[in-house]
Amino acid sequence: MKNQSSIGLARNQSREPETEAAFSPGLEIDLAGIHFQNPVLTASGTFGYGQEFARLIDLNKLGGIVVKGISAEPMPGNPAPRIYETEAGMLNAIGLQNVGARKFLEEKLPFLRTLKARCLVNVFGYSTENYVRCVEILNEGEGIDAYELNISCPNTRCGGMVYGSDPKLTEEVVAASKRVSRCPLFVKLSPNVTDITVFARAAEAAGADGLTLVNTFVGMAIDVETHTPRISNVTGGLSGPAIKPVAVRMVYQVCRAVKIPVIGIGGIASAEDALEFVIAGARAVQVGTANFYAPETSIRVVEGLRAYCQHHRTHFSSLVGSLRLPEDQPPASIEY
Amino acid sequence: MKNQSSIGLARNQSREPETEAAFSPGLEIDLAGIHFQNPVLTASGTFGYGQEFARLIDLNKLGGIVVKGISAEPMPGNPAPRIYETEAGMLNAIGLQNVGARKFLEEKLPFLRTLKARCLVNVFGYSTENYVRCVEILNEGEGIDAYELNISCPNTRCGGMVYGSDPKLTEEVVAASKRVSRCPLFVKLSPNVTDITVFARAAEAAGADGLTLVNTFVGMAIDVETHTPRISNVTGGLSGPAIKPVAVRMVYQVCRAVKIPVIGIGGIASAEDALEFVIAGARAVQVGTANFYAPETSIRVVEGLRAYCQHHRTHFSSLVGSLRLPEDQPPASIEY
Amino acid sequence: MLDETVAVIENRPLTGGHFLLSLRSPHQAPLVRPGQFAMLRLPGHSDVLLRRPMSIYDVKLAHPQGSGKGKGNLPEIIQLLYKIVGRGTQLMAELRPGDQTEMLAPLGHGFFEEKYLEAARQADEVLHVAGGIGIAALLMPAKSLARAGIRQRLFFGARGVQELVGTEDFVPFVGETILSTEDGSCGTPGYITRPLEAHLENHRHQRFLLLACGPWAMLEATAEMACRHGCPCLVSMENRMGCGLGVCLGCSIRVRGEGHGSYERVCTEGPVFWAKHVMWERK
Amino acid sequence: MLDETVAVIENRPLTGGHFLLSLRSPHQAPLVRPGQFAMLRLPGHSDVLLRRPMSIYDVKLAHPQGSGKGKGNLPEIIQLLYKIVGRGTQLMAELRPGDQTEMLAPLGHGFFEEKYLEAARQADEVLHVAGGIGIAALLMPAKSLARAGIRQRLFFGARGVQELVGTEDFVPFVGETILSTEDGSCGTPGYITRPLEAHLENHRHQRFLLLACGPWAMLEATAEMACRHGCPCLVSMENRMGCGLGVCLGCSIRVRGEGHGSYERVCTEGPVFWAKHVMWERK
Ligand SMILES: Cc1cc2nc3c(=O)[nH]c(=O)nc-3n(C[C@H](O)[C@H](O)[C@H](O)COP(=O)(O)OP(=O)(O)OC[C@H]3O[C@@H](n4cnc5c(N)ncnc54)[C@H](O)[C@@H]3O)c2cc1C
Ligand SMILES: Cc1cc2nc3c(=O)[nH]c(=O)nc-3n(C[C@H](O)[C@H](O)[C@H](O)COP(=O)(O)OP(=O)(O)OC[C@H]3O[C@@H](n4cnc5c(N)ncnc54)[C@H](O)[C@@H]3O)c2cc1C
Ligand SMILES: Cc1cc2nc3c(=O)[nH]c(=O)nc-3n(C[C@H](O)[C@H](O)[C@H](O)COP(=O)(O)O)c2cc1C
Ligand SMILES: Cc1cc2nc3c(=O)[nH]c(=O)nc-3n(C[C@H](O)[C@H](O)[C@H](O)COP(=O)(O)O)c2cc1C
Ligand code: FES
Ligand code: FES
Repeated sequence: MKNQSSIGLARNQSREPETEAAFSPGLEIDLAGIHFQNPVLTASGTFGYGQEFARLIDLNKLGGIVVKGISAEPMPGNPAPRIYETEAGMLNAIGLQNVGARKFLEEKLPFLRTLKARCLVNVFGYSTENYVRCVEILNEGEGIDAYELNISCPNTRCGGMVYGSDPKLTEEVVAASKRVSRCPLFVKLSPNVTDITVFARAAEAAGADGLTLVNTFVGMAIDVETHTPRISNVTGGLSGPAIKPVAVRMVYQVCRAVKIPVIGIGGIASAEDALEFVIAGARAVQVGTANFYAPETSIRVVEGLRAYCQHHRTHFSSLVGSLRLPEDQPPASIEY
Repeated sequence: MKNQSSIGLARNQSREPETEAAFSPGLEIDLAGIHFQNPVLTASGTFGYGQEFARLIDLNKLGGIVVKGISAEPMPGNPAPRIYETEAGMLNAIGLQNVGARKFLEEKLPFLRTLKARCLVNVFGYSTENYVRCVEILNEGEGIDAYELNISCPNTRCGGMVYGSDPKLTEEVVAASKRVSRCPLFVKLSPNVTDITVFARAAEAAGADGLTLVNTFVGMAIDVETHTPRISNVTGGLSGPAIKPVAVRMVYQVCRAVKIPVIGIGGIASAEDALEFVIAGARAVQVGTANFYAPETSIRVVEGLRAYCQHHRTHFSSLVGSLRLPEDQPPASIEY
Repeated sequence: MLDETVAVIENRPLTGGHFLLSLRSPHQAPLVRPGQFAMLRLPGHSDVLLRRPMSIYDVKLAHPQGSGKGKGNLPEIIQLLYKIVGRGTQLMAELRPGDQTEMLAPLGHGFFEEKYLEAARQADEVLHVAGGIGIAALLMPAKSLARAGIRQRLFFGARGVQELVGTEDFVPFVGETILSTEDGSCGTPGYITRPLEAHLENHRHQRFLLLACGPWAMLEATAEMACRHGCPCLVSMENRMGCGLGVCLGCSIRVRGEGHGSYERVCTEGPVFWAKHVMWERK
Repeated sequence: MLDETVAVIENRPLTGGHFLLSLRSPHQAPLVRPGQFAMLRLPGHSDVLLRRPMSIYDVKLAHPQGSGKGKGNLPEIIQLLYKIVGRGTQLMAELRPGDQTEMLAPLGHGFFEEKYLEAARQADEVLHVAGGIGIAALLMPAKSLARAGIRQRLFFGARGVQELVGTEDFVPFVGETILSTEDGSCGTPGYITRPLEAHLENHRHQRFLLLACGPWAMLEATAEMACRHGCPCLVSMENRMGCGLGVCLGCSIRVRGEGHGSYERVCTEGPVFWAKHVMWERK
């Protein structure tokens, strides 16, 4: 992909390694009171329960792992086909298949607990009570560092209302979950809204300790020979490099609207991609779809961030939100 | 691009040409009382005023040409850089540079009038009065077949309100423009909204004769070496193959929500892409960004649609909205 | 399972848009068991973002036996037999010797978990049933069953004679090969399930194990037939795959389980399943 | 201007990541005028969606003069001189003889509209000022001015000696070549504007026409200097381009005009502008 040929990152290699190694890039960060050894996490639904990647990469080099969305009860998921490749992206409608909160605690958490990477559990439910119920079960586990509330999920079963696209519901579910939560709470926002800052502020007001954005964009693809949708659920979530520009824009907007930390996500496949989110204001990033086709991506991003900071003799923290605007430019005016 | 290797379209070539030529694909369509020789138009802002392509393709083979957005007064546009390439897409913030309605009538329309392709004029303004004023000037011209109201434009100068993201304003500007318009009025919707059907219905209620969707997605890209936005306007509109899945989904939703005809647009680069929009419910399509890198695209789409109809012995009209849903599937439930 | 950058040794065109791709992969090749698959990446193409799943057709020594140069006779080459059907396989066809590509392999359980082997040992004859490019999943099983001295027969159907690729590779391992083509250009005209049915009918006294790979409809028909004749049947399933690693859950298919049934991942619990375990009704 | 599928004849690597690409394009080559450019497409790569603008370095006969095989001596080959700076140029570097690519050419006005030629005829000497790969825009103008008997001198600056490509091609056409490098590896150390300034200072009595192509900062400095010395100056501008056809309005730059100034398209009104016409303050 184009970003791998980053001039800045490449130029780095011609410098003296000694001088650069001496400089501390300060990749260690604290978010919502949690300490991460670096700001690179793997995204929910794209990294399983971590163990699946143990044979491919050194999990102890990651900042954190966000596990697949967990619900109070196990869920079977949608019929096949569930995924479809699009230009520079993919659609998915997995249907929230997961082992359920109890089984997660028993079978998956013990392994995750042994890692240096922080463990964040992505949580979803069909109703506010359902979210609360899931958090309550998970509270019993040892070794969960934070929850990430996925409020960009099913709409049909809650009478067409989507938590992530109604600020009132957002506030309600975040407040209720926060009340019972034993650990810091991140809220993962949907990008399928007119003004994402409204939802960011609603989550902040309700007590969220941080925000993750973005989740996938609702899309669809059609097989023109059979006249059927490419995935059984008709619509699915678009992820991958295709969505990065919109995700960066939303992170930029939200970082100006709230005080709590923001984790940026959407199409990250290289350190340069990650830096776009950081310069836009994200304090950490998540790697999603890239884990599928290039499992070493998250490690490459960690190393690339380190090399960038060393090369530029910058502390990571001073990169956050370091976007320089053209002088007479109103921030984020939108014209075509 | 992947869609060029369409199996269905390729298979066609091995059939007897005679039998297929005998079948009429019925590409001629009527939309809002206007007759088009085929359902393929070129999109506003991507085809100049038509004449620029005269040396490259046969303009008389097009269904229609939508000219670059015209305002009552000429506009200079934004400082450079105005465009940036992203993965399978591009960002643009041209800043609505145009020659103004009067000069368009004098200098550009006379050529367009000589073509078999229908001439649609994309209109924008900074206020309802401004839209109305532009339509009034254009009304004086001979040879305009329809207007396409671009309501996905500037927000800053109207106090942060975007016509395309406030259903009340949508209704107001459409109703006012329709009142003065001498010819059918299409309304071009913004995809940067939570529920596009709300805006589709608002436009329909206000008297729109048809809808065009989608316009570009607001995105942004950052140069990580200079920490500056890649385009001077900070944010820009994302177009190209990357957005196609989201555009198809929106066309699908809107076609179920309104009775007026819908023109589908977003990332179309082949006949197969166009067919996705048609099967989702679009009665016609527009080719945008592809005109830049492959100027013959629109002609290829016309020919590909014809070949598809002949191969399948289908009338074009029976393809419109022909999506077959999985049996027990609620339409457009959205799950990840 | 390893993720490696592997080099193309040969990419031989066969008939009907099929190719045999040989990749040098000394670390992965020795790990391969019959029925496993690989995920191949075509880097630098963000319009072919995801890796493509391909059965491992065969593994080979770098130097033919007897040349004495093999590293303790461990295989070093992985072969994939594939057919151009879309953009990814088109790009595969453009690979030239010396090009590099990324491969995740070997993946999945394959045919020869202990429980499957047990069923093979109890059978009088193993019947391979291949539809089209499904043939690619069956050569390694045929080889290893032959090594175990088990009698085998190959039923192989395709659209036309151009698609009947690889048959000669099976000759040393299977007693008989029965071919069919839909266009009648070779063997029995029609689907391969007809000669298969005839064979099962004519040998009611024998115990068969069926190993099938091919299009869904063929697998469904084979599964149904196996059930009717009381034969155990293993199917190698295909489905779109996002990762091949068991994490995206994109490849899940419906299997029999409690309640409304449950899902299992083709890449991890499969690609080989007992035919009876699969819910064949497509929803 | 035509959109054609053209075949790669040669893609010769030069120093410093530069390449000289020769394309067979018998329809386009005869149309090219000095200073025009082409838009090159790398089809099949949706992550390099847009075409890349490249100056036309030279046009050549298919068969060198005297071989007697040329079609009435019309050029058939278009040459592009380029430098790898990102993904698109990287892909260009991977083109091999026989590969095909799509090219839109020739585009833009070039250096030799009548009004520009007039200025050249009135000058005692034309000074070419090239910064880095900007050199690519100047060979054809140098050739045609030489043919018109106009005295010329080349000022060519780059980062290092590796980037000073193509100088030998100018030898037959320019009286003298002055080189400079930022790292001092060849010629005067520092920017090329220093020896240029010295030349202007030392020849105050002469009338010059400047033709400049290179990075924005160099063009700005050259324009300012030309203005100070009262010399007419033509600059060949670069900007990101979406279409090269004048329709996307993506390449517009600020030029002097009524009111707050106005914009003109590099691809259509340019790429060559009078330096005085350009608004150099970057906003
Ligand atoms: C476990 C497994 C083993 C396989 N082994 C082989 C093999 O040995 N040789 C071989 O030629 N093919 C094999 N396939 C199928 C192969 O993966 C697809 O043909 C390939 O991914 C298509 O890629 P494409 O980009 O060329 O096609 P695309 O442009 O992606 O699609 C073309 C058509 O193929 C269908 N398709 C795409 N991906 C898959 C998939 N994963 N499974 C089924 N259909 C698909 C699409 O729906 C579409 O109709 C195997 C698949 C699986 C799951
Ligand atoms: C009229 C014109 C003539 C040109 N002639 C030549 C030539 O003869 N030889 C040559 O090597 N280059 C020439 N260029 C520049 C060339 O077009 C860019 O280097 C090329 O498009 C970069 O593509 P890429 O994919 O390799 O880089 P990208 O990955 O797209 O970008 C790499 C870097 O180059 C910058 N860049 C990208 N496109 C352009 C552009 N169009 N203009 C300026 N900077 C750009 C980007 O901002 C980025 O910093 C010319 C440009 C113009 C406008
Ligand atoms: C197959 C798949 C499954 C996903 N499952 C979840 C999930 O369970 N919970 C969640 O919050 N996000 C889920 N996501 C969204 C990702 O975490 C991420 O927000 C999104 O894919 C955008 O990032 P990317 O472009 O880097 O993939 C899923 C994404 C994919 C592709
Ligand atoms: C450079 C550029 C300029 C555009 N200008 C306009 C415009 O003036 N008015 C308008 O309604 N849409 C404009 N658009 C949007 C397109 O008409 C189209 O809606 C959008 O690009 C999505 O289609 P595509 O992906 O096929 O390009 C412009 C798009 C681009 C890329
Ligand atoms: S392919 Fe991802 S879980 Fe099987
Ligand atoms: S590049 Fe599109 S107008 Fe100049």
